[in-house]
Amino acid sequence: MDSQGYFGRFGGRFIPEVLVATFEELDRAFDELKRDPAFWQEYVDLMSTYSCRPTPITYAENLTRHLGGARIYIKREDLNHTGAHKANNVMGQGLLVRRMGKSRVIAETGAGQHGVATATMAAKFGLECTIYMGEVDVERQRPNVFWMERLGATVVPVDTGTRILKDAINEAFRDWVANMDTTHYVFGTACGPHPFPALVSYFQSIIGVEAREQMLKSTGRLPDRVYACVGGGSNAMGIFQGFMQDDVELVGVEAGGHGVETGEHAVRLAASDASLGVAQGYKTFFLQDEDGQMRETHSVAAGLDYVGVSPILSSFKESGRVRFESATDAEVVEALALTVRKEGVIPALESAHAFAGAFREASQMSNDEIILINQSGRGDKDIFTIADAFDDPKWRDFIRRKAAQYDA
Amino acid sequence: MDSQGYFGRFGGRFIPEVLVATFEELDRAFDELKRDPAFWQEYVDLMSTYSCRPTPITYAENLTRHLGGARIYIKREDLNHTGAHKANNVMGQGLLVRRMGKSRVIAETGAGQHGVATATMAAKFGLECTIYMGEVDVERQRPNVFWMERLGATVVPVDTGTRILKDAINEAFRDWVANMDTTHYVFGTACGPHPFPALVSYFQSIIGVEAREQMLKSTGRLPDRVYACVGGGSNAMGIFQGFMQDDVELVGVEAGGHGVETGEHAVRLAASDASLGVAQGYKTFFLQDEDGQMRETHSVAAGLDYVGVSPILSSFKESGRVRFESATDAEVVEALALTVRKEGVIPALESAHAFAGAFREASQMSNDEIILINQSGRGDKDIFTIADAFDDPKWRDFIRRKAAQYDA
Amino acid sequence: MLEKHLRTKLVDKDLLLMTHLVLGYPDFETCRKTVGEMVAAGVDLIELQIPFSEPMADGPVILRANQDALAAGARVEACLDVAAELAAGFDVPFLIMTYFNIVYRYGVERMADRLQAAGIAGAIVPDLPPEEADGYPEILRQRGLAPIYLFSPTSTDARMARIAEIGEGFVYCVARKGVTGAATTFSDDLAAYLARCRRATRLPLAVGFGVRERADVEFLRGKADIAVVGSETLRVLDTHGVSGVGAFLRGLIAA
Amino acid sequence: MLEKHLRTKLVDKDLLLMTHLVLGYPDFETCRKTVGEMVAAGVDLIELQIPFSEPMADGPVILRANQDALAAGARVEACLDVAAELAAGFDVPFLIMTYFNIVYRYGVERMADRLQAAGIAGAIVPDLPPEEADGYPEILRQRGLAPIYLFSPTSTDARMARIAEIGEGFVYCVARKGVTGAATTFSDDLAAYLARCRRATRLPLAVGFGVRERADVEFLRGKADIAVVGSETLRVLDTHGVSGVGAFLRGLIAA
Ligand SMILES: Cc1ncc(COP(=O)(O)O)c(C=O)c1O
Ligand SMILES: Cc1ncc(COP(=O)(O)O)c(C=O)c1O
Repeated sequence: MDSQGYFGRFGGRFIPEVLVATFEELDRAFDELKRDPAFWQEYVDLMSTYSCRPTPITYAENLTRHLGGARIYIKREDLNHTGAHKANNVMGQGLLVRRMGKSRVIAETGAGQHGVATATMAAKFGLECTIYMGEVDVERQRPNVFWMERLGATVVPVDTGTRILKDAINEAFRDWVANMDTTHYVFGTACGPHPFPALVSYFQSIIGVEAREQMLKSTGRLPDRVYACVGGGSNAMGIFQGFMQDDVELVGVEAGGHGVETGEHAVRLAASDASLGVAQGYKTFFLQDEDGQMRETHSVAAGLDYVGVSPILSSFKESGRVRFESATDAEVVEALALTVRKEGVIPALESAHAFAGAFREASQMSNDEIILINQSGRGDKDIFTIADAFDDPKWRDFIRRKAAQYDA
Repeated sequence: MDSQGYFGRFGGRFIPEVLVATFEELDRAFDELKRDPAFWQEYVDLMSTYSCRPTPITYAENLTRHLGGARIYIKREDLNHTGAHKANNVMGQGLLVRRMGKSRVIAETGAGQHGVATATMAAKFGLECTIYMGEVDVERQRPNVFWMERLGATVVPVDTGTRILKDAINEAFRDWVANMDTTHYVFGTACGPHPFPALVSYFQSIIGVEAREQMLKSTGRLPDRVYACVGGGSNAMGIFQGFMQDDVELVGVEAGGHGVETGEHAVRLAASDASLGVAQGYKTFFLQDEDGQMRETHSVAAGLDYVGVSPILSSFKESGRVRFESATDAEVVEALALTVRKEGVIPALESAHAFAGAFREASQMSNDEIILINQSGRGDKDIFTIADAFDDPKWRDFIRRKAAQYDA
Repeated sequence: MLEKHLRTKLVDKDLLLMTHLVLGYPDFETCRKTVGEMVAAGVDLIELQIPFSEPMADGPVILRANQDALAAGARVEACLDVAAELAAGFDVPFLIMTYFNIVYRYGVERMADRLQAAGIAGAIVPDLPPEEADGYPEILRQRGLAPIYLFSPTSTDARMARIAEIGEGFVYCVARKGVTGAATTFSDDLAAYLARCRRATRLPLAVGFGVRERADVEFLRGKADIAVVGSETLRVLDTHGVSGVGAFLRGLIAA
Repeated sequence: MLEKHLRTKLVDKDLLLMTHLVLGYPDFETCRKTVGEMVAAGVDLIELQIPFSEPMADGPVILRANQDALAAGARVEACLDVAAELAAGFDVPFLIMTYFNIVYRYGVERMADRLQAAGIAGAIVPDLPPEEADGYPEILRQRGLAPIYLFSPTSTDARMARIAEIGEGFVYCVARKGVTGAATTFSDDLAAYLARCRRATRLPLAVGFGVRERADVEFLRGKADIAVVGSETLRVLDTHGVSGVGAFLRGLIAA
């Protein structure tokens, strides 16, 4: 990264003048924190008493046997408090907010995971909290909205644009512009204007730091390949950072949706549908039309359904350090079903992309190779989506009866 | 405990002749396992790679300040894989099943937690799995049923009796009687015929063992009081065992339902509604009528809604070693809301009873006293129940829209 | 006393028939009539079950009868009154079958007194194994009541010997691993098991769980002393009414 | 060139008026008529926004106009055609306002050539701060186009100086921390801020964000050179149509 927040050609900070001072303040705070030798330990302590870090790695013995190739290990970010790696980022930013002395946080959320995580952090740190969430997502992810409200957050449904994650981001920036004195914007992934990609990756690196040590300890060596799903890129950045300097192949798996050829997907790096652009404050590959207008994206996983991608990952795409693949909705639901059945763990639909990508390759690998999959979150929160993906008639009946009960 | 499985006047083994041999086999397997010096470490290793033990203790700074009395710590069993302490028991019994060489497990479930945990263990250990669940609970807890089925378990709705937990237990025993050669019955709580109370408590003791060490490490001393909710009694036994020999007051909180005076509750030890009886294979306090027929019970928390209680806790009631209290549905929902809002953790409705009991007393205690609450599980799985308990109109609208969508 | 009565009967017949009903199901009046039909059909021994809310050893048919009887308001005291009335009115031995909690809540001695006064011959309590007896068999025996115990295919020889020692009247041999009312294969295995039971005790052997038709009864002839027809009687009562029970039983026994 | 034009105008008037519209909203024909009304009402300068799907610095009214224009099919090329046509047809300077991605995807040089050919006076790109300029202001300047930059209340004096250096035409002073279209208090604070802006640059000062009524315009007189009416014009267009815009603007300016 250069001093302007560029990773190769990607990144930077394309923001309205009114936000410049705020970002400079954030730069300073982040710099101080990185230089403070006590900070990382403070962060680790928080995560090990409030969440349950280190999260374990689990040997997936049954999947390994079933696929008959590489030995499969799973990094269990699903065991974090609030159920996903998002906790790492928000709690880190919570400590940052405390240092900056601000009293309010805002955040965007797509799947709702980051919103719940932020609202949780705000409750814990005693901060006011507003969450911006596309109207479409509010509808899809009501359970998360319910919890955010219980946690004391105000959830603002965003009815502009395509009413999803990117629109929530725009809206959060609008709030921030107006309230930057009191407010910190807790960005949810390794995207956005500098220093967010670096900041979020910094906190998420705890995944990779732990995973490297754990793999060495339990297998005596490093894995051959590491798989992570790629939405904005934070969980991937988190685990990849542990293996950056090693001879380990890093594989990011994007949302293939109904298939790259259908146009209904969120593949920015694994195919050539996306092009370089500048939006939401940073330069990266975006799914956009020739005019530069952002396109609609699709994924069964709300958290992967995003037009941009971490500029850091874009730079790794270009340098070849990370290989990018995609998995379709159908492959993902199948991988999810297999994982649940074989190992008794329920990956989030997002995380299931990493599993799908890994399963495709594991059987072609040899028995003494090792792969590590980042299970970024747990799927039990996605019950409404997953039950629909499985097209479960008993679930539909249950919902109908429940509705009838409310109407009575 | 004597050799017949009695704790004072409570416990024993009241089973049909056909099960005697099976229980004797179980006695032997459990004895061997307790005597095997390697076993506990095998168990701890499994729990620390598959779940994330040790689960942390969290200092509840905001609640402490808000209540203005004792310092409050929370033991975070909610961070277990599958979201509750139930995982400890099932994974332990999984290891036992492997030792016994059986290929199938069955279990009863009320809230669904133990069913999900057992189905998870069965998936992980490659065992066939049947879960018995009262029809009423199947209806209330559909999300859990959905997951059990995804995990490969067969869920059998029990339409006999009052169609809740106790009926599921009877049905599971009926299955076991017919299939004991191949099948182990994974009992879910510290109840049932000997050796189940001891067996389940043995695995759950990991909670207390950890908690004692953690409290010493982080506060330099032991807590003054430890609170746990009491359904069957397994999470309470789990944490209490860590402090049995210490000068620590142990408090079990039962489900007060609509109030002890209404008769609609599940208070077996904290009030005099229950009486000594023998059912479901053991002797303890049961909520029963004069004839000895079991009564209907009520609690907002499906997992506390049980007619019997651990014979070990009954003996502690009688010896005075544990104090028993109850909390009503209304108090529990309030305690839950406060905990979510102040600390960003979401206790299960069951666990919220322990919080309610503790909150009542914390403010009367002094600043240098310490209390420890066992958060036996997380509440986000209870969304259908909790949303109803909060009477959330937006949730109802969401369910109605969802139903309309399915009807379209 | 019960054993003696049975031995006497077994002089004339090589296989006796025991039937079962749940007191208060569907109501007491039907119970009375059903018992009348049973006796008229030639049944030798009748088991009267006092319903319990948690009948863990019973299968679906009897389980539901327990529930329905309770739902219809069958209190323990009323069941005992009816049992007494039946014992007075019909000339066959009656046994009380129930779960231990019913006895325990009533008081073991008080219950034994009551059964004695009612002219009941003995009691079967399937969830009270010998280990938990705690004076129960003695209390019954002191009052001339037979504490009936069970053998199961999984009982070891040593255990059977022990059970034989404290039991009286007869031994109830569970025909297979499973609850009441499901199908049993009347096979060589069963024959071997019954032979083992025979070696373990000098008490008459009753065989229950799954006896449904004439052939089952025939199979038992020579291998056991009493055939128990439980769930099937209830099924017939449900589908064909009281008179159906008489016809069904006559069909089972007719030479 | 733009600056010179404005200086000339400022000889006669002490406060100029700049209005804003979103190209293609609600359609190009309405845009043409609206510009006609604006010019007739005496507007001095018109900002034409090429719609973008992610207008992060715009408030709800302009945001929605962006979306609606895109939904109605407003392509970039068509917007530029219409801009050229308006610049040829009306005797006021036109500025293009848009987000950087539109320029970036079009190609910065290609866009600058196109604007020059279209007779546009300058461009405002609110999400392109000086740090990310990467040759952009020079490319514009080379073609006689004014790269307009912004000051905000949070800009330090040093930063203002730097911005003043690369900007041309005028400086757009954001009146408060917030997006377009919300209320601003025209207070002493604002006056002090504008005085600071004045010290930082010799370019004319435009003040935008929140100018809604006659009093706002009067407040700015003497403190700034150009009053910008953005969202409010759009609001009037939505509620009172094209002719309403004329009336509204005349009301604002009338001496
Ligand atoms: C569980 C989970 N995994 C992955 C993602 C994708 O985000 P990222 O690529 O930043 O990890 C999300 C986003 O919501 C998520 O909830
Ligand atoms: C989260 C949770 N806590 C507590 C209980 C009550 O059980 P026990 O008393 O055995 O801990 C349950 C039972 O389902 C549960 O799910």
